Amino acid sequence: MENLVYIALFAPFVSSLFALMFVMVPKQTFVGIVASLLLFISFLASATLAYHIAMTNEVIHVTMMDWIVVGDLSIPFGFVADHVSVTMMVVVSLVSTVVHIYSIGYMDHDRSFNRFFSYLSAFVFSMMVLVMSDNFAGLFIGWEGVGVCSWLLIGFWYHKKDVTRDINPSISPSWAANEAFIMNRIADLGMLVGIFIIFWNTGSLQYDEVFPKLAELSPVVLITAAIALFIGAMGKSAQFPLHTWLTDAMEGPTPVSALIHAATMVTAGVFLVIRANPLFGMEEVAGVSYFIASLGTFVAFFAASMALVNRDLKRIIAFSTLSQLGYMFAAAGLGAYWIALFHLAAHAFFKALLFLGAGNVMHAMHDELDIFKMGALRKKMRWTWLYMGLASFALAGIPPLAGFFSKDAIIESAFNEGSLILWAMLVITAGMTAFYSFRQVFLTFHGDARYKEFGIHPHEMYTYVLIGMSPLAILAAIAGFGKDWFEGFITNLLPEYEMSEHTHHLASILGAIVLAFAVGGILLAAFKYIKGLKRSEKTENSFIYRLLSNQYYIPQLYAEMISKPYAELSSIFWKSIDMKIVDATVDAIANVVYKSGDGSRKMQSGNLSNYLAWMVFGAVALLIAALISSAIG
Amino acid sequence: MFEQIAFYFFSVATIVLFLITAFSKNVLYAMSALAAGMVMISGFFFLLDADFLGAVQLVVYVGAVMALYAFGMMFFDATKDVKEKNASTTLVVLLGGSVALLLTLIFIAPILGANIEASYPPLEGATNPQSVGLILFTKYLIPFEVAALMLLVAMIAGIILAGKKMDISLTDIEEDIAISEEEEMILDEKDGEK
Amino acid sequence: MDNILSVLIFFPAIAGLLGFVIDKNSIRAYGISVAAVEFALSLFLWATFDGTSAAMQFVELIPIVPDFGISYYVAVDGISLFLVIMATLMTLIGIISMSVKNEIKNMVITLLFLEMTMVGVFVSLDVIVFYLFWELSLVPMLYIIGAWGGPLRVYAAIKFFLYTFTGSLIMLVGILFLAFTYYDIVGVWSFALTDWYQLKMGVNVQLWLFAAFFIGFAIKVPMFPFHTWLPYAHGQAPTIGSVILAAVLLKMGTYGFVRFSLPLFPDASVIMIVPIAVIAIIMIIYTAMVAYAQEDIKQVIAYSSVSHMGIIMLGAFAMNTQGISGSIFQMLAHGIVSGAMFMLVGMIYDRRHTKLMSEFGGLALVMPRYAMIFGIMLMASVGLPLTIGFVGEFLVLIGFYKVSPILTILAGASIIVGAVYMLSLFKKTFFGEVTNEENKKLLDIDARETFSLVPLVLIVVWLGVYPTPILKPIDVSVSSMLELMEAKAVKPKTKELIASMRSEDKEEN
Amino acid sequence: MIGLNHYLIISGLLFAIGLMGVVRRKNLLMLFFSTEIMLNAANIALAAAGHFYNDLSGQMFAFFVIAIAASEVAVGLGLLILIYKKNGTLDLDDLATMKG
Amino acid sequence: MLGQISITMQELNLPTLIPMLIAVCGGLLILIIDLIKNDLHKSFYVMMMILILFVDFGSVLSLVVNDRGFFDLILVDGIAIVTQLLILVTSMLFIPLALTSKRFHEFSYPEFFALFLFMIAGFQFMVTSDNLILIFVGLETASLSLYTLIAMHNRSNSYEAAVKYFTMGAVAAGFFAMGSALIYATTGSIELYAIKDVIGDRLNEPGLSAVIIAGGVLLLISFAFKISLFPFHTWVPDVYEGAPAPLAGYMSIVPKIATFVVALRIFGTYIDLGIEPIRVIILVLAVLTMTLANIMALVQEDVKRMLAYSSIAHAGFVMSALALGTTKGDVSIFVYYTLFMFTNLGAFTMLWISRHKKRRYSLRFDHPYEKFAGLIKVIPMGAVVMALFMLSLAGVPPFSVFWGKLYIMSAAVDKGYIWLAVIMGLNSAIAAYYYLKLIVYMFLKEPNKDMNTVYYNISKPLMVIIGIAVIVTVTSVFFFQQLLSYITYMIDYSVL
Repeated sequence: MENLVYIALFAPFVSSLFALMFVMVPKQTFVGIVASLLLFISFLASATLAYHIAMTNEVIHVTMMDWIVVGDLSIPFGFVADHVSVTMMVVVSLVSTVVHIYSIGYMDHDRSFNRFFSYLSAFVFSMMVLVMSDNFAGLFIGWEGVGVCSWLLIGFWYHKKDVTRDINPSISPSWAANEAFIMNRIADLGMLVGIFIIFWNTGSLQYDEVFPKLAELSPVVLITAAIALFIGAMGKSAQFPLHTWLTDAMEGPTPVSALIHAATMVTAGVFLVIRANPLFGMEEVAGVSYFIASLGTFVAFFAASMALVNRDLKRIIAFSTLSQLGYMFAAAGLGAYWIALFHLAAHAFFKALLFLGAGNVMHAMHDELDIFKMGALRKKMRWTWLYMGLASFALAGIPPLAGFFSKDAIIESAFNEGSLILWAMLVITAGMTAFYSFRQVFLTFHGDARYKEFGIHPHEMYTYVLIGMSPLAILAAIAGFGKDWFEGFITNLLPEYEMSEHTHHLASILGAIVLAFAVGGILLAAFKYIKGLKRSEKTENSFIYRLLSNQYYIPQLYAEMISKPYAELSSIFWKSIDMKIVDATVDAIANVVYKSGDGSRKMQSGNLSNYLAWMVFGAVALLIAALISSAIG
Repeated sequence: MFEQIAFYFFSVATIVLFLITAFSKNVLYAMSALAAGMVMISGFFFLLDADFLGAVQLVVYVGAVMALYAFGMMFFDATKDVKEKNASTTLVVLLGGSVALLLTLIFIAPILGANIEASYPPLEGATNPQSVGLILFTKYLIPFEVAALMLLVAMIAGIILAGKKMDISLTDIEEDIAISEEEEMILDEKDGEK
Repeated sequence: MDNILSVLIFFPAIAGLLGFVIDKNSIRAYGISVAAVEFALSLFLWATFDGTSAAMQFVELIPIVPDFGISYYVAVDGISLFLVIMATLMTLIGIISMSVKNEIKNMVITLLFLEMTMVGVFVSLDVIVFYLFWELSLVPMLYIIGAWGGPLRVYAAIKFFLYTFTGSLIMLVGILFLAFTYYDIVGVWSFALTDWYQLKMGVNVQLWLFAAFFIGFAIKVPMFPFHTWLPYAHGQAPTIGSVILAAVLLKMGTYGFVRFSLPLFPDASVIMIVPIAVIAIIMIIYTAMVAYAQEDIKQVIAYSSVSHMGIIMLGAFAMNTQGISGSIFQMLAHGIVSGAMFMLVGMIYDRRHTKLMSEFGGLALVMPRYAMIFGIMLMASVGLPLTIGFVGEFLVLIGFYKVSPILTILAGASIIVGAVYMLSLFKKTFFGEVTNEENKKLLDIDARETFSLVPLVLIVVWLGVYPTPILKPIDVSVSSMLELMEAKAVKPKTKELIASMRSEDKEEN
Repeated sequence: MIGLNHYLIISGLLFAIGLMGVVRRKNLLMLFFSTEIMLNAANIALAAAGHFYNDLSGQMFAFFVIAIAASEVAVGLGLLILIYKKNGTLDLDDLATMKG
Repeated sequence: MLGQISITMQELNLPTLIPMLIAVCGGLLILIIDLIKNDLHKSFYVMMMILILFVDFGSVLSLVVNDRGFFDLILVDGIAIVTQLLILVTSMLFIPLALTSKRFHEFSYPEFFALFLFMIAGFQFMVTSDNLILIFVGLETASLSLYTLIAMHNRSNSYEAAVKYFTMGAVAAGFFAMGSALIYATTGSIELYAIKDVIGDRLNEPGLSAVIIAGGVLLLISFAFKISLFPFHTWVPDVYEGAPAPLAGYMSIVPKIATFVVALRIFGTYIDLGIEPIRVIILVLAVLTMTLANIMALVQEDVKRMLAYSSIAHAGFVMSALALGTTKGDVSIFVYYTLFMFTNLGAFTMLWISRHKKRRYSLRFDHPYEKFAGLIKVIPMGAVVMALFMLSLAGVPPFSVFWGKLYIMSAAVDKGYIWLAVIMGLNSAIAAYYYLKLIVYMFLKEPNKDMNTVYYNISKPLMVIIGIAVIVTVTSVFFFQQLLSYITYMIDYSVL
């Protein structure tokens, strides 16, 4: 079984290295195939492990070697396959495999095809490290690793030049990549601090050593640790106010968006909270957890609101991802860790599917992303329409698709915790989710074929790609039925979450309310858009619309309030302080010395008479000194 | 009483004469005043029972030194006033005056020690030149010889510096005039290197 | 080979002397051979080094001026060993990658002499001998910057020399005072560091001495606000000069702190933790911002050096094994990474004779291999886990967290601001379209350049993944140094503090 | 009664006059005169002190000072002549090619 | 009436006089040889001189430490021996510099060599006595010879130099005489050991401390002139510029060290007696000297002038050691000068080698910095050697001057004068700039291609001298111990 752990972990790594060997040569399709195969192997290993664990409840723990050993600090490369990590492993490896296969088709014409697979597999490896590590430092390795891969992949088309925000809200892939990396780094600092707190208070970073000791620690320590770790989670999972990078990350190739910015990496924050549930679940940190839930709810709503008016196919999905992450955090914050994890998995499937579908559309539309320029694609791209429709239904929470079960559970638990405001917001958000999902579907696939104006001839994706996507579709459709089994499986490790009697009674009513909102949203969308696009100047110029379509002006705010002042301050530091004060002081000292040399050489007039006068002057001075000193003492 | 009168006379005389030396525009006046001042100083020496020293002062200064100066003066036109852009009088008076003041202030102190035994008192009953002679050729024999050496140095210096050979400077003349064998060799070597 | 250290020190010097007779066309091969032998010798040193012992090893002690306590006293321990190896390695790589064409003979000979001084600094245990090599190292560097540098080279070279020279003269006064203090107490003159370690001094004396040593070391490091010579030196120096300067010479300063300031003046060091940390944080954040504002690639890296040196300083004053070991490891990491970075900048400069970012853009398209290696080094520079840059930074921060969480959080901003300037540099240089016609024809790195860079890449990854071989000896030596500090501290508070800097776990035991 | 102090003071005054001359004079020859005054001033002090201590050392010193003064004159005049031959003037203002 | 005076040779202790006698007789010998045969080449005289000095050296070595002779007028203590040895070695090393490939006026005179020997004798007298008269006479003998030697270079600059030096020297002599008179008037003695006792007794008499200090100050002025302390240093740059390089180099060592010995004897007494004002005055002068000389050296355009200022600064350095009044301080004076001598010898010899008859690079200067531009490309060895000397002067280890500097700073620190050591350090840093300036010119600038080689005046003897200077400068670390222990031993056996 230990070998399986290593296989699951290192197959993507091997894949990455393999692809790396061909990075300098033109496209080699077999690179993609080999990579996909290796990923599939990883999936098989993960699945076998999952099966094994499900069967035996045995946690597999391996320690490869020591990494950093200094003083009392000992960090090994240790990996653990337990219920939580194996769930993640399966999800990650599965989605990755699909995305790899998909990419063979999607990146078909890209000259950096091989490089893409190298990066993509490297990402999977990092993600595996992240989820499998048995300690916080190892988690951080993966954490940073996925960050870098995300940077590489967002900036994959680095050759695109910067444009203004009006033309492309993300400016350029390389800009978006840097933004993502730097924003993540801000959060990573929090994560690091969390690690430090844990180390200095428990003397270890191993999960199995840290968690038992938590009970001994003071509330202050626990709260700061929880806050610090959550800050880390906020960055990776793009929670407000560190959310802007996620939509900009859509500059990356669509498979990347599917894998990294929907299914896996962005859920790392949620994973962290789930992983550290012994900490977040403590009485002492209840406040933090409630804050997490509240923030999650807020982000769910906040992101959904921006998705309502967006015209960019991928950005809409990105906002929806953001929104769904909010749901997950809400669940995790409320203590419903397993529900959060369940939603995480379900979301991974349908959101990846949605993105891949969007990728198909892009591929068909020659990288056009404006849904206002699409329409009626259903006729050209039936399978894609089906997939995206399915995924959207799942997203909207329509039974019996996966999203229904998971989201409903979250909303239910919000009600269960008595947080009616959260509950209400989540319900409203569910409605909004349904609306924007179907707004997108209708505008893309129904109505009039607006793309014709632009001379685009859309075509369906390669068949093998469509087949490759099918596992996701299937899972998006049926995963919800595994909920009870999953609960049984996962609560071996995670705390159970029992709905109160009261909630249990109201469960069906609550579900109905949510469903009503969802269906309402779909109907509204259908009403407005199924016939075709009817643009209204008035609406589009309204304050709310502009506010939403400009993402509440937050990117601009960041640019104006942070980026620009930072650049200006840097410039001031350099030109005014470093050069004009610090360095100038040094030079001034040197100059004063030098100038005083110029000044004092005047006494060296060359005229003997002056020299003699100096001599006599010296004599006078010395005699005076002699007199004074003798007078003094 | 005589001593006092003599002291003050010599004092005033030397001060006046030396002031003339220091401030006169005419070389002749200055030198004459200097010579006269030297004579007056020998007066101090006689007053101080240093007969030998007084005599030496007269012989050396008024005789030798002044002769030398006069000799030197023959090079220059002594009849005309010397044109000097003298240093500003303020500076001169300030510096000189402060030295005078400071030294006077210092010299007011009771310098003469009461319990100091003379290391080399004059011999009982001997004249001053006798005592001086005795000590000069015993204790101060070495300085005396060194002084002789110094005078030799001065003589050589005078001869060389004033000599004709200094008129043409070998330092300034480029080579090629007279090259010794060794020098030639070195030059050849250098050429070889090129 | 008991006298391997002497061989290590003087082999390059003798080779340098012999180099005068070697033909100009063969001198490069000669330089590489000598540096390779030297590097092999240093590896041999490592191989025969007992990593489990904290004692000074390969000790050689020959009195030179017994009346004045000066002796030729060299030895290595875990703290210095790897700095020696890094010095020899970077010299080797530097010579291999060197692109200087004119007066190459002088350059190689100068480098060999420089290598002598670098090795000498790290292995000397006699303070005067240390000072000797310390000062002597300025001379070859002066020549390298001044003779092969950019337009302002003379200014930069002189600034570099005078600034560091001034600092070290103040330090010399401190050295002499410390020697006198030793003499006063013990009655014998000695400049042997191991003798000085035994000396207990009053807190005030310690503070003054600390200040004197501080000036010497701080200018070399260089610490804010003494850092302004560095951008000039780097900006003007030829690639090889920058590589050696950044990789090795700067480390002399931080090495000095660890080797001298900490164990000699434990109380003063403890008192100075906060001031030093504040300066270190200023270095980290302020210089990172200044780096962000730069227009010249090399200047960015130069300022980034200052920023990274801030991390090293912070670690050195963490007063626990994690921090100090991390600090030493970070010295190595920064040496490798910044050396590589400067080499990379040099390569592009060789091609385009400009280092302005505005001249570039889209280089990743024309020079993919170059971009890849640059990217790896960049990631190491910003402290990506599994690269060499992370281990040190992580240890430093975790170590210093024990001292002050708030300051650590501020210092931790380095991972943010570092990413900001590095990524912006990378974006401006490598991303985007190739706008400049001249860049379109640029050749990717050639075999020689690859050969000099790949070892560094391998080291970056190797030590990032498996730092234990190096961390272990460092850890052993640092622990024993901390014990020494605790033992000789005169203030009970200091003892307490040093003791408390160990993790809770150990205290319970 | 005339004491040692009187002599010393007169010696000091003469010394100061010598210094004034030294500072004031631009003509080299005249400047040499002033240096002679300084030496002579010292001689008075030496002779006087010797007298009051009844000690011959002072006189001896003065004797040697006279010898020194004489030698200086010889060398000084030699230099003077050289300068005059070269420059045709003895003014110090014209003797300032080296400066700075 | 006068009685018979009988003095035995035993009492006279003739051997104490022999070293000086050798020098004097050597000078006379040269004069006589010149009389007999007057067309002998300068190399003959140079070698004669070296031989004479060698014999002199041997006779000094055979002196018994702490011996007196000639009515206690001659004092052979440790410093006297050390200093004489130093003077002789320096002379032996400097005199071969006459053997240049080009002809210079002074070496055409056999009298040059005679005067040189007389000068050495003068200095020897000066350092081997504690009698103010002999000191004065010796000093003047040496000085008068030196003035002449400078003037004999025979060009207008050297006359100017000689006149400046001479005139100021004459004034300084006046100060010496006056100071001695004051001391004599206070103590009734002109022998330093007696003076010490009397001053010690009379120190507390009312009103007298001013006189005692003033006497010291007046003497200090004349020494300050000789040692070149601010503000009595003004002659130095001009004289060095006007004098030929060998003499300039010589002047920066021998007259100074001789004067230091006398100053040490006199002010050592003052400081021993606890007369703090003198110490403070010396310290202030020393600090001003090194600082001002250093900053003035910064702006020089001529290397020789720069070296002149540098030697002033070095003198200031050493003077501050004198003010410490500790054995270590005294030792450091001699250690410093010994080590400084070799480096300075090398530096001035390099200048001498590059001396042209006509100024080629500048209207005014013989050795402007431009002359050395790009020397590394023209004459690599020459540049390296010169750089070595510059680094040594700047106090870069392990070259010779560093050890001297180290020891002086250590002496200051030991005495508790940390601030002094710091000032010394800062001054060294300032000084480094102008030494570096030459290195910068030699190594970092492009050569003047159209100009002739700067190796104009080279000859084998000069190369030998350079070689010696280089070897000693570089290997000083190996004999520092011997030097230190020897000088310490000698100082311990000194009457101070």
